[in-house]
Amino acid sequence: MIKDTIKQAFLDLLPDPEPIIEEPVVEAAANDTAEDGKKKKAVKKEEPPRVNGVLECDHAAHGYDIDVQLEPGELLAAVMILDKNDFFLESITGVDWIKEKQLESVYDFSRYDFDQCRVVIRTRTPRDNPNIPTISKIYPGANWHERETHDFFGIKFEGHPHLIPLLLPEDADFHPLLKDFKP
Amino acid sequence: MDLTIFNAVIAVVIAIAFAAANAAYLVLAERRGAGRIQRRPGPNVNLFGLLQPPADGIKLMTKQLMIPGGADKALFMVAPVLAMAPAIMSFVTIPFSNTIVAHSMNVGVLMIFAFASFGGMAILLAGWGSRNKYGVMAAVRAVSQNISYEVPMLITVITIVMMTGTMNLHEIASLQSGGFWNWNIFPVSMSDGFMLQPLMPISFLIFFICSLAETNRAPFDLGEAESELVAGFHTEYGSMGFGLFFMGEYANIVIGASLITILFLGGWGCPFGLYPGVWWFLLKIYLLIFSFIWIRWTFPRTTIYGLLNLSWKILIPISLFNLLLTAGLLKVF
Amino acid sequence: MSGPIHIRSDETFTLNVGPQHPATHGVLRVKMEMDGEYIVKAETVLGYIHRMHELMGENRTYPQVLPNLSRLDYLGAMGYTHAHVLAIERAASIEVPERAEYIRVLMVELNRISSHLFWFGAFVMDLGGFTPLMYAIEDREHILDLMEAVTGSRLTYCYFRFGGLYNDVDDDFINATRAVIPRLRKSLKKYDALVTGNIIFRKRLEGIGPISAEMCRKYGATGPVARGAGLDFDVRKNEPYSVYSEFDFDIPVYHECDSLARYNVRMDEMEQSLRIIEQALDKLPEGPIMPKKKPKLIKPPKGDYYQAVETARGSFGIRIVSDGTKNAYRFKLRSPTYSNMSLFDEACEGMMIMDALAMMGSLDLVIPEIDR
Amino acid sequence: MGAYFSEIFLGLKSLAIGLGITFKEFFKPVVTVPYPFETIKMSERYRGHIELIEDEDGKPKCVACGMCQRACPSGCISLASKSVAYEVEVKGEMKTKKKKVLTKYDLNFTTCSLCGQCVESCGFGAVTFSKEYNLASFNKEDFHFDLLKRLEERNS
Repeated sequence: MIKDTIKQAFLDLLPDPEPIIEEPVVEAAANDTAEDGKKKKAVKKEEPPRVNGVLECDHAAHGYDIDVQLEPGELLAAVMILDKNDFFLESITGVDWIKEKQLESVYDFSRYDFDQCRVVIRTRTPRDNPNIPTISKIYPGANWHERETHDFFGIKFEGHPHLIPLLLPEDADFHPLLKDFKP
Repeated sequence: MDLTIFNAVIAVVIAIAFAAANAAYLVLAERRGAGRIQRRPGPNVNLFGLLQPPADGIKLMTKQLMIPGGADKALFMVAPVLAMAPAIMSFVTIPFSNTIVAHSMNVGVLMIFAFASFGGMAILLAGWGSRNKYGVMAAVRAVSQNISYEVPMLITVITIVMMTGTMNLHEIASLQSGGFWNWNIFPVSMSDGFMLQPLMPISFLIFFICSLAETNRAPFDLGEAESELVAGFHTEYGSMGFGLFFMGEYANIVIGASLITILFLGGWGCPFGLYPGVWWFLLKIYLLIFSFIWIRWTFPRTTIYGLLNLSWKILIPISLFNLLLTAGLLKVF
Repeated sequence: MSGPIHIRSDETFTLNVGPQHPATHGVLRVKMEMDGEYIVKAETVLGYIHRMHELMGENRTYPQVLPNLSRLDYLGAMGYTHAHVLAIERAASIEVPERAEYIRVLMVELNRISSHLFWFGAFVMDLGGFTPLMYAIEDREHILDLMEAVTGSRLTYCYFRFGGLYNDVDDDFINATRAVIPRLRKSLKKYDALVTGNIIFRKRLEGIGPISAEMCRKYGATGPVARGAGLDFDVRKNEPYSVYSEFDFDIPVYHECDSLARYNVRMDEMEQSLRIIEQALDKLPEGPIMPKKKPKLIKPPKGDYYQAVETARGSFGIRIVSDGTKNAYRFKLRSPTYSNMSLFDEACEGMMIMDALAMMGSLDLVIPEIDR
Repeated sequence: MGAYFSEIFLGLKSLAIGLGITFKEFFKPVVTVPYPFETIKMSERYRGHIELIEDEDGKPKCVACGMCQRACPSGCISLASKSVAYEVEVKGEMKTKKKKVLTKYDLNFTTCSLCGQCVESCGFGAVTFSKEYNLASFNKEDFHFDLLKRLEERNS
């Protein structure tokens, strides 16, 4: 199963042993939310921000199988693992976690295969200076996705060859999907 | 018949009138034909759409003539005239029947081809003069197309000229009178002695394809290729500039159809030798024009290299072979 | 801007294809660096019809976003709405009655055929043949009539609801659909003879516009583009959703990687969609079209949900990041043509403009869907 | 050499097949409708712009609850109401009750996306789709429909 191979590869990649200990707890929580969201929500008050690590998710509940959160510095190594295993890039997007003062960049990877495995890589960067290395050297298709994410969130992809607005007008200096964006 | 100034003026006026009327109503015919092929009626308001061409004409004439900034004004203005005038001049030598011919020339075929090469010139000037990149690309395409299709066309005509021994269109048509078995399209030609030329239908096909290409009709309409080059050489033309190109195109179609009729289909002769006259000629050319329309609305466009390949790799070798065969057969019979 | 144009033989010029150009089917712009008829370098410029659906998705409640999804891709709107309802149903754990699932599949497949028919016509028109477009539109019209009778709309259906459907289908619709199927089969044969066999058409597409499997992977191309490159990938089979696993259908795959392969994939897909429709009509169960208990206000629990579906253009994905309120915290639309189009810049280098535009047609672009 | 000639031959054959198809289509009847002279009937479920439904007295059924206004994704519905006191006989005695009466129901059709959420959200069956589709104007204001006025005009 490709899922196990990938999971192992990620566990090897991430040096911090902590996430492995953390994993079952968070996974259980994720499963519970999927099964019965409302009850769980009443119990849970404030969820702490997620720690970096590998999660195995239920495909039926979330639509993806492996959820990896890592430091921007580890991104390229992680993407290279996926590249070696014949993953294709589905999309890149961002999420603005304004309360935590962080911007998250989300990468979806999937495979042209019946051995279904969708991998989500997340990496967080501070909101006031969002910098993430580009993966467009590995996946040229990331070029547009990164430009789009830069348009909408202002995340700077270091080393991107052509980081100018794609969907927004050429002279746009605003980032509409930031939560503090006022049109 | 002497070509006096008076005669010439009358002939030219009639030719212009004929070309303009043809152009106007062929547009209608084309639109109606295209409509029928596509399961829709086409322009059908007011007398089956018969008022559509005058309305179009008035619209085109009343529009402002725009000259794009930076265009070469002289070339831009002269190109539509150059597209229209030679087409009309060609009518002078075309025999519509035994009697209806403005001026029967001994070098009629040559004259028509001389004028036909102006067509490429007009497109080149239009594309170049309008200072538009699409226009320039279309002009370059159209010129290479015109050159490469004139060659097989002329070789085919030489075959006919060798067989008939004359370049006078009137005589070529007269030689085919009597019945369809005398027509040049059929392998057995009997009017001036027995002559068997088995490749004549292929000659006809080559000539037909070449005249499609020479008149820039689909599937060879690379000069205006609307899905690639917007509108090609007449991208920047509006009002009567565009109108003249349009009329020139349809006049060229009429000339192409007339040439095919005269060279291959017996001119004004009836297929069974009955009542030869201008009506047979018109019937034949309009049937040919219908087939032009039919072809246009059936096929996709070729590519520029596909077009050149077709000419240089298929049409020219075959027509050359045909020429050699004819020469050989002429020696034998 | 005066004086004659000087073009040196080693000089390239910039050709601006679009934003208003007959070949781009919308407001797409490609800046092409041309060497005569050959493209040296191309750069696609997007955003002329960008409407920020993702922000609208965050500002509106989940049901209010439904009509937006139809506006993404006006030709295959059903599939996009399907992705949205599936994503919400996954997030909020809403059960869908079986009849509703079957009708959804029926509608999506009908829409897929109508989208492919229109693409077929527009593609042949790109190549200069106008008549097939009219035939295709006529056939499509029958499908649109069917769908209008059920959904009340011809393009932007907005027919699916969370948990079910807006309207039930009746016997008239089922009979009419059964009547349309043989008609479409006959038309497909006609197109085959009129277009697919045509020598001019084949000469223009065979071996032209190569997009290799590796290139598809690097750019994330999906749908008929990937299947035309020999990749056996269809979300309906690879990641079955709805009731697709209960149908018997094939995924057409061609290994030639050229424009003709992509054309063939779509033509074969129509046939497969007809098969699915036939089966769906046969199997259509009785029952309600909306679940008995459905939350009045849709508030998916906190979390991150992804749903991929196979639309007419490829794998369309919706990511919903919910914070437990009635609006999405993040609403991401992963549109298939966006990825498919992104490889155009690289693929068209060194091609002639007419071949490049033919290849662009074979990508099946719907610009509002790229720009979102 | 054989391939050369067979390609020419097959090519010509394919062209002839194509011509045959279009020739056959030429004689088939037209399928279009000459639109302004002839129109087709809209299907029963056709979603046009919305229209108020009247009750038996010719008054709008609408109780001005504002559900449609809230459901609308584009915010194109605006309605106003006023409270009207009316007397009703309850157990033999007259009582004064208050109810909301619709005074204004505007539809801004320029932003309407014809999604039908308003009709669906209405709990009183007071809104429906009109079958009107011949909507064209040079004037933007023509698309600010006063549905209450339209209802009155329909009744008169």
